Amino acid sequence: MATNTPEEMLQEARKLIGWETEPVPSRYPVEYDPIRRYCHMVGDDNPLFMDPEHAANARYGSVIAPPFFIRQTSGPGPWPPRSQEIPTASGRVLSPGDRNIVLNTEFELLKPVKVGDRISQTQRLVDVYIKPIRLDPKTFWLVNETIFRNQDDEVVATMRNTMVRHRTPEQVKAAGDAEA
Amino acid sequence: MDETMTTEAKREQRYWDDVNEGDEVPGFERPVTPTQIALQVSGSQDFYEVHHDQEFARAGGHPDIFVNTGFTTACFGRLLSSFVGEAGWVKKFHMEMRRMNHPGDVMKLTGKVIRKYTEGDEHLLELEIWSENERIGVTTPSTATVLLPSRRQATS
Amino acid sequence: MADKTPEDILEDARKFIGIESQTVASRYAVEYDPIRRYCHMVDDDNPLFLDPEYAATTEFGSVVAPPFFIRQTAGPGPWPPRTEEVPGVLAQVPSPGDRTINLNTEFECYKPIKVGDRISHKQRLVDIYIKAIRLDPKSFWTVYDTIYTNQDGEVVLVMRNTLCRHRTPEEVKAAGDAPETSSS
Amino acid sequence: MTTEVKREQRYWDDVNEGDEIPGFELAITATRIALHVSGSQDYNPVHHDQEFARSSGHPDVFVNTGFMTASFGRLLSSYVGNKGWIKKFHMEMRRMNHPGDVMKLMGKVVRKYTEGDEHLLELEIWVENQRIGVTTPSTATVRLPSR
Repeated sequence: MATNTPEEMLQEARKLIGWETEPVPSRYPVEYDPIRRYCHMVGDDNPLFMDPEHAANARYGSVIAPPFFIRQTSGPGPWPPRSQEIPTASGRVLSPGDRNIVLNTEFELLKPVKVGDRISQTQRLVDVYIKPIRLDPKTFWLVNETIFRNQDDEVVATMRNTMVRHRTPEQVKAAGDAEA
Repeated sequence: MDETMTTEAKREQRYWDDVNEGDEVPGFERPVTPTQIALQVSGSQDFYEVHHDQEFARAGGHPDIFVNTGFTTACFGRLLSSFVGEAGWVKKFHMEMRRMNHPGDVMKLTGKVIRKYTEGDEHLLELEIWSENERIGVTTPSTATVLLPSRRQATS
Repeated sequence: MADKTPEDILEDARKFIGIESQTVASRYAVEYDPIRRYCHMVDDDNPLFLDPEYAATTEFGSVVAPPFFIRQTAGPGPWPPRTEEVPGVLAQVPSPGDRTINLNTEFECYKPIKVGDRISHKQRLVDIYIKAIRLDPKSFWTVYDTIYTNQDGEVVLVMRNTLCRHRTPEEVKAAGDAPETSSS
Repeated sequence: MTTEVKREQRYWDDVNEGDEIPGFELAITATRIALHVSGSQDYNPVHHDQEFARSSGHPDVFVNTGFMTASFGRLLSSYVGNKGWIKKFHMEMRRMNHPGDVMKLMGKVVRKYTEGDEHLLELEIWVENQRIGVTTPSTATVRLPSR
C-alpha cells in the first residue's frame, strides 16, 4: 500500500464506479415508536406521523414515516454489534486517508414509507475523484447512492451523499504532500 | 422557546394555486440545548462521539460538539412536510452541510418559493430552504422540489 | 395552602391511600426497536431480546422485552405533548413541595411481555408519611403501586416506588422549617 | 458477556449459597449518558444537562432510575437464562453515579430454597463504583429450572 500513490489508488477506486452491493435488509419493520422519537427530536407534532387513528382516516390509511426517516429504519442499526461488516461500495474504495466527513445529502422520495414496511437498501458508487481540502491536498471525494426498496421491491427513495475522505495532518506530513 | 406550529395549522392543506414565487416557507427554531443534543442522539441513533462528547470533539480540533446530518435532515423534513401537508409530496431534497451548529446556537429553519411550475399534470414548486444561526448566518443551504395539490384538480 | 402546616396537608393526602387511578392505555404496542435501544443502553446483546429468528426457537416463541422494560413502553411516552394530563393519583395528592427524587423501586414479575403486546397501567397510592431528608425536614415520602396489564387483562407486572417529595431550600426557609443540622 | 455464555442455561441444582453472580461494568462516559436518554426516554435535564444538575445542587448529572433498573435487568436475565424467571426485584437508589464513575454490577446468592414446586434463589445484587463503593443495594428472588 505504501508504494501506491494517491493517483494510483484513485485509478483502482474508479474501477468500482457503478458497482452495486447486495441488498441489506433492515433488522425490523418500520415501527411507531422510532418515528415518534424522530419527530420528538425536531419538535414535530404532525399526527400523520404519530397518531394511528388520525392516519387511518387520512390520505395513506396508516401512519407514514416523516420524509428522510428512512435513513434510521433501514439497515441493522447501531446495536447489537455485527459479526461481520455490512459491505458498502465506498467501503471497498482504498484511499490514503480514513477520516470521513459527509457534505451534501440529496433525497428523491418516490413512495410513502408506512409502519410495517420492511425496507432494504443497496449502495452504489457514483463517482470518486481527488480534490484538495484545507486538511489534505489529496482528499478523496466519494459520491454514493443508496437505493431503498420496500417489501414489494418498489424503490421508495434514493439518497445521494457526497463524502470526503481525508488523512490526518500527521499522515499528510509523513507522505510529503505539503499543501499547495 | 420552540415556535412549534400547531397541529391545526398543519392540517390545513396548502394548494399550489394559492402559492406565489417569493412566498416565505413558514419556519421554526431549534435552540441547540443539552436536551436537544440528547434528543438528537435518541432520534437519529447516531452515536458518533463528535456529536455529543465535548472532550472528544475538541480533541478532534472542533471548538465544540456539533449537530449531525440525521438531525439536520429531520429538521428540513419537518419544515417540508408541514409545508406540503397530507395531500402534497416532497419529491426531491438537496442539503449542504457547509457550517456547523454548536451548543448555544439557535438554528432557524426557513425558506422561500423560488419557482412555481407544472410538469405534465404535476403542480410543482421549487423551494430554497436553509438553516441559519445568529453566529454565522446561513449554515446549511438546501433546495427542495415539492408537489402540491391544485384546486383545479380537486374540483375536476 | 399557606396557612396549612405540612401535618395538615398530610392528613388530606392520606385520604388518597387505596384510591386507584383510571387505567391508561399505552400509545403503541410493544415494538422491536425500542427494546433494541433499551438493550443498547446497557450493552445487553441477549438474542432473546433482539433476534426474532433466535427468539422463535425458544419456549417464548417470539422476542420478549427485557425484565423491566415495561416502564418505557406503558403510557403515552414523552412526545407529542398531551392536550390533557393523564389522570394519575399522585398528581392529586397534595404535598408542601413539588421536587421529587425517586428512592426505592420494586418489581414483581408475573408474565413475559412480548413484541405486539398492548400494555395498560393504573396507579394506587399505598402510603404517605413525613420523614426528614437533608434538604427538607418535612419531606413527603410517597409509596405507590403501578399495576401493568396486557391486552388479555392479565397483570404482567407490579411496580412499587418510593418517591420523596421535597421543597426547595428557599421554600423550607420561607416556611420557617430549618433543616435539621444533625443530618448531612 | 458473550451471547454464547448467556445461552447456556443455569440450573438450580448447580447453584450454592454464597455463589457469585457474574457481573459486568458500565463506564459512565458521555456516550453512555446519551445512550441512557435514548434507551430510557427520560428527558429530565438533571440526567444530561450539567449546568442544570449543578443549579439543582448536584455535583454533576447522574444516571436515572430507568438506566439502573435496565442494568440490573441485564444482570438478572443473563443469570436466570431463558428457562428461569425473575419473580421479584427491589432496588434502593442510595447514592449517585456520575460521569467518570465506573459502575460495577455484581451480586451473590444468599438463599437457596424451594416453595411448592418452585426452585428459588434469593440474590443480593448491587452497583458499586470506584469512588464510594456500593451505591445501589438491591435484592431479587429468581426461579431456576431444576435438573
